[in-house]
Amino acid sequence: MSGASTVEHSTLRHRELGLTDPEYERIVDRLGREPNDVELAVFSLMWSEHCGYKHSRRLLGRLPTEGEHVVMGPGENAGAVDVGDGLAVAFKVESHNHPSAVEPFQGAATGVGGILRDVFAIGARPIAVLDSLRFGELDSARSRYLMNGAVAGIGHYGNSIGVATVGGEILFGEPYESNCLVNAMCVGIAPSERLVRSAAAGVGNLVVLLGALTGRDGIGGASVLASAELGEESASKRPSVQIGDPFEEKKLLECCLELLDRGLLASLQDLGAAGLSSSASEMASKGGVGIDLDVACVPRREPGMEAFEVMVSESQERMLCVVEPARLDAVRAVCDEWDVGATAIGAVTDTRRLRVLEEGEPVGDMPVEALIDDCPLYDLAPQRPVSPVYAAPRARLEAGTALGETLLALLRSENIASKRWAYEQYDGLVGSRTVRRSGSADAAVLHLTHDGTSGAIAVSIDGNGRRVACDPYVGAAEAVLECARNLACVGAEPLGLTNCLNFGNPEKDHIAWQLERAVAGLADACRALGVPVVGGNVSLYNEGGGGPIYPTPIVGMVGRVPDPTSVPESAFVEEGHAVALIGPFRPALAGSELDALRGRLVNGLPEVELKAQARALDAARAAVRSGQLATAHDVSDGGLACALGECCVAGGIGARVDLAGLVRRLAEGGAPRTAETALFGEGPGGVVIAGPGEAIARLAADDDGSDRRVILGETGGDTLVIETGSTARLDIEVAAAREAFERGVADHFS
Amino acid sequence: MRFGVVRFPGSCDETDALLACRRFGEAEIVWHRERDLHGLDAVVLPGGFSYGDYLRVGAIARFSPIMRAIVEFARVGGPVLGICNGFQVLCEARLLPGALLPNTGLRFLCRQVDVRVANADTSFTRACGRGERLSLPVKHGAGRFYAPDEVLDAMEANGQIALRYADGHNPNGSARDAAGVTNEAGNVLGLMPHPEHATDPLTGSTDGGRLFASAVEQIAEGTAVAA
Amino acid sequence: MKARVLIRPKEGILDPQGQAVERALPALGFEGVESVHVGRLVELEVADPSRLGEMCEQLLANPLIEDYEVELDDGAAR
Amino acid sequence: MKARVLIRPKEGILDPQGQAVERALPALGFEGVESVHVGRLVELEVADPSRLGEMCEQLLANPLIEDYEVELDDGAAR
Ligand SMILES: Nc1ncnc2c1ncn2[C@@H]1O[C@H](COP(=O)(O)OP(=O)(O)O)[C@@H](O)[C@H]1O
Ligand SMILES: [Mg+2]
Repeated sequence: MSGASTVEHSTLRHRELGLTDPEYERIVDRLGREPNDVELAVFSLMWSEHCGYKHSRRLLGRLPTEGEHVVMGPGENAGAVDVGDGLAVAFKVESHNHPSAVEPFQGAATGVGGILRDVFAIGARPIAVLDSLRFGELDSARSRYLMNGAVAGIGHYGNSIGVATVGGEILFGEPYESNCLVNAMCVGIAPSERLVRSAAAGVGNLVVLLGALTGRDGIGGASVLASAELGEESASKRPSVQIGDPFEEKKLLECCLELLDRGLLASLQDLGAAGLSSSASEMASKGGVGIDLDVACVPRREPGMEAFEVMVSESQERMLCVVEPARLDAVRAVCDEWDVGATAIGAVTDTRRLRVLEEGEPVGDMPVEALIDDCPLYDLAPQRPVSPVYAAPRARLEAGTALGETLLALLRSENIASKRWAYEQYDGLVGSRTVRRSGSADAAVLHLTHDGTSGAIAVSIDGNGRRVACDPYVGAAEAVLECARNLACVGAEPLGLTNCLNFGNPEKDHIAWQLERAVAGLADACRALGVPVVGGNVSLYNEGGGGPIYPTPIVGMVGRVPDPTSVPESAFVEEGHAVALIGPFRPALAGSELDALRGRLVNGLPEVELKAQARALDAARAAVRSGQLATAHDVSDGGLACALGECCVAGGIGARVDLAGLVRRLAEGGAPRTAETALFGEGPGGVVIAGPGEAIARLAADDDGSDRRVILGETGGDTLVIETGSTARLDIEVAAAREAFERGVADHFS
Repeated sequence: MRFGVVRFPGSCDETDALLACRRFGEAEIVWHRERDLHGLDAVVLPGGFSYGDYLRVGAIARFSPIMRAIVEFARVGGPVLGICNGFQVLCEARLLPGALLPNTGLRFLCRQVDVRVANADTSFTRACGRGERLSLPVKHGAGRFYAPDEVLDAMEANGQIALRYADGHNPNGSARDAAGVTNEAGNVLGLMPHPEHATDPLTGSTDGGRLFASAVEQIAEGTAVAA
Repeated sequence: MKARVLIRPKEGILDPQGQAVERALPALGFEGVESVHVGRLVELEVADPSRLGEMCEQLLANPLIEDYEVELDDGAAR
Repeated sequence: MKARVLIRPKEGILDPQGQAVERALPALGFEGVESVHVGRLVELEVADPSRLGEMCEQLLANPLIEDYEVELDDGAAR
């Protein structure tokens, strides 16, 4: 082959691998020569959006990351916060959207496997998984297929590995039809001093690969699957589907934790996107060292793999660790006991280069700095869209429907209806920590220690892409508020936040605008609440054939519950309890579920007053922590009527409440259709509480005169009756509400 | 009283079982590669996915080295409790009759169910009243108990279907609503519901404690042998 | 020697997987399908095929609920 | 007509089941076993066997990760 054609050949190759011409030139410049195939493969993955955060890193810098409880912030495999008693809680959310759109069961399963590894990579034992899913509407067979597979896949992995799946959320919308979202969050626990970092250290130490054999899984996955829009041709990219093996990971998890317990590892890092390439270069970069790897030493599942394939393989259930040579035998002994593979495949050097060898012969040699720090970063060109980005949802409910019927329609609608069909497929109990889980409270509550002496933590994951589509800044801020409100409903104070930014193609200026506004909303809300961002993940290019997904920032939080014995439920638990609304709740129909059911999608949401919201959260948390409440449930999708309906259904008890006061205030504010707005309007800030009359009266008397605490009525009977003043009243049987709520999603799968 | 909880590769609920046992006595983990039970008074095979439950639930674990000792322990009357995957392993090891098949709904199901105590004379139900209702969680994908009709008849006649799902609570299509079954002697109980997840009022009911208390009672009376 | 073990649910035992497939087919436009049963296929290379029967009885199949059939490479059923 | 569909993990795709069985066998006293793969077996009666391929593609197998082979009653592979 002549020299000229070699250049041409590689020029084509870099484009196929997703690198632009200037990026390729930059690689040539950093290397001082043309890269060979191995180097090109490694660079193309390290400089992909997925690994390099080319379009988002600058934006992420705006998120607040400091806080008194932060033990590990962004930059490590997972973030961690101090929860007292020498314990740290590690957590992170990550997306597996594109693999799940191709093969939902395996995509979701390996998504869970991946996020678990991130958590035990820092030495924490995973104790909980949460999932946040988005699909197209359920009357589409494809959406049902994707949801069926994704839910089964999450259950398969989490159940089999013995980590409780305790919470999550599932929402539906047409823009997710061809590009579903599968985000998984893992929460782990460790003694603070046991947490490990991934920085490679100790020149001369061995680099040891743990776990599964290496095959051709996901070759091209990170660059092709995760960083290019899924189009018609995605079918041809399918052979690279990764299969999860939770049994292998269970052994790997126990083995790694035992290795750390015995102090046998100098550092540990999971293998995720881009496999060995990214884990080795990240370990080297953080440690300021170099790493030599011999691909011939890597145990293979398939014959004939090339060096570059070994370097970029995304075979699951593998970890990379650094071990002092004298400890190798001890490491091997532990691995043997767990039947986990352990192979020394390289060494830490002082060269600051990632050198790839094959049977001792160099086949690639790259400066670590070039791989990690020289990845090009792009500024976005945000531009507010001039015309609507999304079509209005299909109308399913006529205006003028009676109030009772409207409430039933909302309870039955797939976004609001019970997700029991899904969460019953998840083991929510294993680990014996679960005090509250899906369906029993707004946030999951988990014991920190089994003797109960260290209190508990609460975890929740939230986001509402449709509202973010209406208003990226407000919608994203609302996601933070909702997550914090869910925590407040179980008495928890947020200690840290993780997030996953699921967006379309950031190279389009209106998507860039969504992204920028959403990050601003996240950042401002986090600052207002004093919650640091300790980690997260970005998933861009979520555009199927039908255009971009709704901009979907997902927020996960961990908070501390000092006393898990007095956590209220999201159900009415006794007849004759007083029902009240607390918080600065100003409902509006714009952007609500009811609006969506009626086929409307507005542009812009009412402004959120973050300071008042922060105060309201403090008040709600204090009320719950008083130990007097039997019920606490936040007002979210479907408004106050749905919140009340859900409390009735969950407890099998009716209620009689009067919203005339709220209706009057709305009328004074000039709102149209006030009864409907009071019942079904949405907005942050509201929490429904119930408990013994005296206790609720005392709480209400504490009111400082604003609209923060209003007694609405009383529980009892088998109907939910809501008065709205002179005009109209809502009156439905709890049994009918239950039927609508329980069947709305489940019926699609029977 | 010393309970031993076996840990196979892929066991998930062994710590849970250990915690539950410790509410009633001493308890320790027994690694599957052990060959001796070292004088334990009772053995628990916990829930989970031993060996990934690949091939067929419980099929591979029954060949673990420790199983030989457990078979012998059971043969001489030692109390053996198999929970969920442990139940599946006991069936595969032929310590219990029958087999566990995929749920009729073909999905993994995690929910609270009621079971009734049909036989209160076994090593693990003697602290219960006959007919007593217990609220216990199930969480499994393959919990449909099956045995041929004539075997089921014999089991019923012999009181071997010790626990039954209450009406409307059978989550998996088990024959005769069998939730828990024993061997002929009544010292080996396998059940799909998880008593170990029902011993702490904060995380569920406490009804499951009755099973562990039963074993303690039996050992205290000295009616069972030690390994 | 290469061997193939076909494992199927014993007759008379409820096979919900088979039923689910049977129910799903008409919805996809496939009519005229009956008696669907779903079992397992185990393929392996074995040095001593004489032990396959034992292996099936003890591990690969559960004779209480499953029937099995061993086929050696030459296609002959045993 | 009776038909039998053999479904197995595609070559190169991880087969955790086969791997687990293979790794477990020696410890169970079965030596000399290699290349174990676990797949599914679907047996059915079908009026129009010409549509079996389509059926496999759409429902019985997952063509992304599985290969399938159809055998009709006469034993002929198709
Ligand atoms: N949206 C975000 N907010 C905060 N931190 C983020 C975000 N996205 C990514 N990060 C941080 O960037 C780092 C790299 O993330 P990622 O590539 O997902 O890690 P991994 O390779 O471990 O999967 C992590 O420390 C992660 O916490
Ligand atoms: Mg990582």
